[in-house]
Amino acid sequence: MTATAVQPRPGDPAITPALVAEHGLTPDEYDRLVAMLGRTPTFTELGVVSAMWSEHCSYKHSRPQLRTLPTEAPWVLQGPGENAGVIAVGDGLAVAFKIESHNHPSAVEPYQGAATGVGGILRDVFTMGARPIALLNSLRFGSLDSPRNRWLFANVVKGIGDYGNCVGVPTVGGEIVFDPAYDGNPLVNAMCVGLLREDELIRAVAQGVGNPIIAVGARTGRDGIHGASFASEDLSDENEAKRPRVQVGDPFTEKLLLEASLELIRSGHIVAIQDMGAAGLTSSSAEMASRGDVGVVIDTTKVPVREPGMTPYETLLSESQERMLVVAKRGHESDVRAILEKWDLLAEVIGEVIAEPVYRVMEGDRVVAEFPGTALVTNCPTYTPPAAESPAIAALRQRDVHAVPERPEEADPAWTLRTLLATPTIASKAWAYRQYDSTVRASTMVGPGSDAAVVRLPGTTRAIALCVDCNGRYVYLEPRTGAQIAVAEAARNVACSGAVPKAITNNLNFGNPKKPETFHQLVEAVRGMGEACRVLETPVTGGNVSLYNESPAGAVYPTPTVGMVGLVDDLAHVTRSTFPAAGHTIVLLGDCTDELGGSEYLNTIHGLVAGAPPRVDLAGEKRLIGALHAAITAGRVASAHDVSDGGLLVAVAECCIGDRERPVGAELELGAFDALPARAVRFGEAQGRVVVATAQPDAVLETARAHGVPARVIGRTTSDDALVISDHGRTWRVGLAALADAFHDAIPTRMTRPATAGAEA
Amino acid sequence: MKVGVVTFPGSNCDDDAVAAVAAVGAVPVRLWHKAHDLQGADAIVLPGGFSYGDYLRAGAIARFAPIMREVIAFAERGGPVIGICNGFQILCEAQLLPGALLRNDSLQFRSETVALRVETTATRFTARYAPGQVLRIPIAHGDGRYTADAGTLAALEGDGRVVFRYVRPDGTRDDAAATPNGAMHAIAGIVNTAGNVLGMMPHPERALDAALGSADGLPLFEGLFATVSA
Amino acid sequence: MTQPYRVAVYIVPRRGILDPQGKAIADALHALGFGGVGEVHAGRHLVLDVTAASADDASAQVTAMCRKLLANPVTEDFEIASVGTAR
Amino acid sequence: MTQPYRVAVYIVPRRGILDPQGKAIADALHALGFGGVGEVHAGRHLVLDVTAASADDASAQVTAMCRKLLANPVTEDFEIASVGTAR
Ligand SMILES: Nc1ncnc2c1ncn2[C@@H]1O[C@H](COP(=O)(O)OP(=O)(O)O)[C@@H](O)[C@H]1O
Ligand SMILES: [Mg+2]
Repeated sequence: MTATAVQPRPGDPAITPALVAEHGLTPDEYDRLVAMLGRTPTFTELGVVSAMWSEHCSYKHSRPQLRTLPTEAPWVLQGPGENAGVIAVGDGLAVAFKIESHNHPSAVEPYQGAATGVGGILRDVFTMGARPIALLNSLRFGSLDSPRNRWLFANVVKGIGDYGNCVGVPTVGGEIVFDPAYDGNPLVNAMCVGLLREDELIRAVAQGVGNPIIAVGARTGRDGIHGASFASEDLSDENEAKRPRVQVGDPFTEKLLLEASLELIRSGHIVAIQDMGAAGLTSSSAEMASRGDVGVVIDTTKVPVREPGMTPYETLLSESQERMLVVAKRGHESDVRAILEKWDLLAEVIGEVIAEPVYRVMEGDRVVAEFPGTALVTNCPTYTPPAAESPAIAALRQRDVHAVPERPEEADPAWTLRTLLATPTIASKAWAYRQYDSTVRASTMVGPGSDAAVVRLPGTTRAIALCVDCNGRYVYLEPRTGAQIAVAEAARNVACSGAVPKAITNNLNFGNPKKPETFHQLVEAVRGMGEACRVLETPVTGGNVSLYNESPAGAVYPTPTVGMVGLVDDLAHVTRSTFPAAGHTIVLLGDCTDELGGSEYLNTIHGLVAGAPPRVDLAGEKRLIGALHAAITAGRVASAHDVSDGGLLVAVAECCIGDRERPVGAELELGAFDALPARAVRFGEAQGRVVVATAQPDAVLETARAHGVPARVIGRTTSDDALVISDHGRTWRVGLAALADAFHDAIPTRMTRPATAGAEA
Repeated sequence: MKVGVVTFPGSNCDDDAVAAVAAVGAVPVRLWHKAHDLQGADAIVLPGGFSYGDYLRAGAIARFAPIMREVIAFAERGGPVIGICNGFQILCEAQLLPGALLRNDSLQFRSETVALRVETTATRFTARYAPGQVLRIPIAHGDGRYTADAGTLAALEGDGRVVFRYVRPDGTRDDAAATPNGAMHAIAGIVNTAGNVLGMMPHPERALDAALGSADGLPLFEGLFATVSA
Repeated sequence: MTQPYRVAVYIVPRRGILDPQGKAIADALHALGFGGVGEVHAGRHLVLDVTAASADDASAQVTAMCRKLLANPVTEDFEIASVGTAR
Repeated sequence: MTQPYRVAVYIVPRRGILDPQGKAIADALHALGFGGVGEVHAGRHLVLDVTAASADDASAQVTAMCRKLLANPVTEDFEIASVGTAR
C-alpha cells in the first residue's frame, strides 16, 4: 500500500453545498474540514467526517459538560474514554460495565433496534477482555393505551430478550416507565456488566508500526449507512440498494464472536480490539489510531463484504452488526485466523499501523481518503450553546400543588393505593422480564423485580448489585435535583440489596441541544449528577449521550439514566425487597415530608406534572446508605426496600405482594406523622427513605441513630391477608389479593389488546 | 468417572453443566461439536443454549454435528445421556427421544422458576428423589411445548417414561395453569424406552444452591454420578 | 354474495437485509453435502381463510392485513402466493 | 449442463397440531376489525437457490433437503411451491 495523492473516485458526486448540508455539516464545520485537509474533501472523506463529527460519535454538544463529572476513585481501573469503564472488585477481579442507547433505531424498528442495542453493549464490554455476566435495560414508552406504544413495547422487549437469551447473558434488571412524554420517541438503553481478571484488561489502543489491522466477525453489508445524500431521492428500484437499511442483529454470530474475542484477547496474539459500532469501520479504526497516536492505513477492498459493488464510502460507514476490528501482533496473523476459524468466523487483514501520522483509506491502489494525524477524532468542534430554562417549566415547578383538591374517590385511600399500584410505571414488570432469561450462568442471586439485581462472582464469596434508575419527571421539573435523585436512588437501591455503591455509568437522553431550554436541562442535569456522584463516592466510569430525542409533540423528558454497580462483600449480606415472613417489625429509615411535587400520585390521580420534585440531601443519603450497610452487615435486616415512585404506601404494599406466591400482611401505625397532610405521608415521594423489616428493631434504630439517620418503627408484618393502616385517627384495610391483582395484572391486561405499528386501531 | 459436556456453536449453558458435574464430584470433559470422539466419557450432557441460533428449528442443525454421531452410538449402547433444554430439543431431533418441542403456546420466551413433580424414581437420573417429590427448578425457553402423537403419549405414560411433569406448587396437577408452555400432558421431561436417555426442558444445573433459590437439581446429578460410578 | 376463500401469502426478509436464519440454513445444507445450494432466504408462510366477494376482494383483504399487521413494513416484503376457494 | 434454479418451499405444521401462532394472528386480525377472517395457519417459507440439471432435479434436491433437515417429520408437512430459474 503505497501512498499517492488523494483522488476522487470516478462516479462520486461533486462536493456541493447541498451535499455538504445533506451530510449534516454546518458551513463552519465544512470550512474546518477544508482547512484540516488543505483541499476540497472527496465524497468518501465527506462521508467519513459526517459520521465522525456526528453528535453520536463526537459528543460535540456534551463533551464540555461530561468533563465536569468525577471519574476517579482508588477502585476505578478505567474511566471514560474506553469501550467500557472498569472497577476493581477484589481478589484480582474487576468488572467492566457500560450503558448505551438505541433510541432512534428502536423508534423505527423496535425489535431489531433493541436487539442490536443489546448486541452493541455486549461488544463494548467483551472488547475490554471481560466476559459479560449481566444485562440490564432502561426503557421509556408513551402510554400503553395506544396500539403503537404497545407494539413498540412488545417488540422492544422481544428484541432484548431474543438477543440476550441467545447469547446466554442473563438479563437481571431494569426499569420501564410509561409516560406520554415518550410518545413517538421511546428510549431504549441497555447496560452490560462483564467480569475479568485485572491482568486481562485490554484497551482499544492501536500500537506497533507494522502491526496488521484485521476485520473480524460478520461480513459487511449496506446496513445502516447514513444515506443522507440519498434521502431526497425517490425510493425507486435503482437506488433501493443505496437506501439506509435497518441493522439486523444475529445473536448467534455474536455468541461466537464473544467466545472468539475472549479467546483472542487471552491468546496474546493481539494488541487491541474494538467493536465496529456506530459509524462502523471508520470510527473504530480512527479511534484506535487516535488513542495510540499512530497512523493507520486501510484498504476497503480487503474488507469481507456481504454484497457486491460496495463503494469505499459504504464499506467505511456500514453499521453491519457483529463485527470487530483487531490490531494483531505482526507475524501472528495466522494464529488470529485460526482462532476465528475455530468459531466459524472470518478474519481478514485489511490494513496496518504505520509510522506516518495519517489516517489513510485505500481502494486497492487508489487513496480515497486521507486525514492528517489524529485530526479526524481530535479536531472535531465542540459547542456550548446558550442555555436558558423554559419559563413554562419554571412556572409548573412553582405551582403550589398542595392546593390541588382531592378527588371524591380519594375518600377511600385504598382506592388511591390500588390505582397507583395499577399504574404501568409502578406495576409489576414481570410481563416483560419473564421473557428474559435471568438465570443462565447460574449466578443470579436476585433477579428482576427487586430493588437491585445481585449476581454472584464465581469463585468468591462476593457479589455485585446492579440497577438502573431515573425519574425523568423530576429531571423535567428541576434538572439538577432530578439528576441528583437519579444517582441517590440508584445508590439506595444497591444499598438495599446489601451492597456498597461503587461507580456509575450513565446515559444522557435529551432533546435537541440547540434549543436553549434543552441545553439548560443537559447542563443542570450533568451538574447534579456530578454533585451526587462526588458525595456518594460513585465516580462516573463511562456512559453514552443520546440527543435529539424529540417527536412532533416536543422533547422527551430529560432522562439521565444512571446505571449503578455496587459490591456485596459477603453473600450472607444479600437482601431482598419483599417481606420474608410475618412477625417482623417494620422500621422506616428516613423521614416523611409534606412534599407532593412531581409525584406519581399527582401524575396518576390528578393528571398533573407540577411542583418541585422532592428535596434531596446528599449527605443524608450517604448517611442512610452507611446506616443500612451497618444494619445489614450486622445481620439485623430481613428485607429492605427503598421508597420511590408512589411513596411510602406503595413501597410497603410492594413489600407485601411483590412476591405474588408468598404475600405477607402488614399493619402500619402512621399516627406519628399526623401533623403532615395525609396524602403526603401516604403517597409523597420524600427522598432518603427505606422500609426495613427486622427481628431486631432496637438494634436497627440504634444503628440509625449512630449514623445520624432518622428512624422509627412504623408497624409489623402479619399473617393477616391484608394491609391495615392507622393514620389520622382512623384505621383502614385493603386486602392483599386486591393489591396483588392491581399490581400484577396491570400490564398483562393492557397487553391483551392489539398492538400495531399504526397509531390507531 | 468422566462426564462429557458438549459445546455446540451457540451452546450457552455448557459452563453451567460443567460446574454441575464438578459439583457432584465427577470429572467434566468438554466435548467440541466438531470432534469425533467422546474422550472416554461415562455419561454425556447436551447442555442448553441456542445451538446454531435455534435457526430453522431448535436443535435441528446441531443434531447433525459430527459429535452427535458418537453421542447417538453411545446412547444406543446404553450410555447415559441427559439433554437439558436445547439438549432435549436436539435429542428429539436426533430421534433418540420421541416427539418434538414446539414454540411455547404463549408465543413468548418464558423464564421463571416452576414446580416439577418427579413422576418416577425408577430411572437412574431420579433415583435420588422421593416419589412424587415437588422440585423448584428454573425454566428458560421459547420452544418447550412437548408434542407427540396419541400413540407416543400413551406409550410414554404407560411405560412410566414421563419423568417430570409441570404441577402446581403443592404438587397437584392443573395442566392448564401449571404448564408454562402448553406441553401435552404437562410433560417437562421424558426418558427413552431403555431408560438411559433423559430429556428435560427445565434447568437442574441452575438449581444447585439454595442461595440462588433452589438446590433441587443436585440429586439429579448425584444420581447420574452414582449410577455411572457404580 | 360472499364466499370463503383460502389465501396463501408469504412474507420474506427484504433483499439485502441480513438474513441470519437463511445463512445458517445454507451453511447447514452445505455441511450435509448439499453442495449445489447457494443463497437461502427464510420467511413465513401464512394461509388465511377469508370471506370475500371475489378472489380479487380476498386478495385485497389479505394485502390490507399484511400492510397493517402481518408484515413488517421496514424489513419484510410480502406476496400473495395463491387465492383459492376454501372448502 | 447445470444451471441455477430458485426453489420456494413451504413447511407448515401438520393439521391437527396446535398452531398457536395461527390462532394469535387470527385473533389479532379480528381485533383489528378484519371480521371476515376464519382460520389462519402459520408456517415457514424458504427460498433456495440451487444448481441443478433441470427443474425436476432442482425440485428433487429440495425435496431431499426437506426430508433430511428442513421439515420435522414428526410435526410438519412440506410442499414445493415453485421452481424457477434464478437470475
Ligand atoms: N454520559 C457520559 N458520561 C460519561 N462518559 C461518557 C458519557 N457518554 C459517553 N461517555 C464516554 O465517551 C466515550 C465515547 O463514547 P462511545 O460510547 O465510544 O460511543 P459508542 O460506544 O457509541 O461508540 C466512552 O468512553 C464513553 O464512556
Ligand atoms: Mg463503543
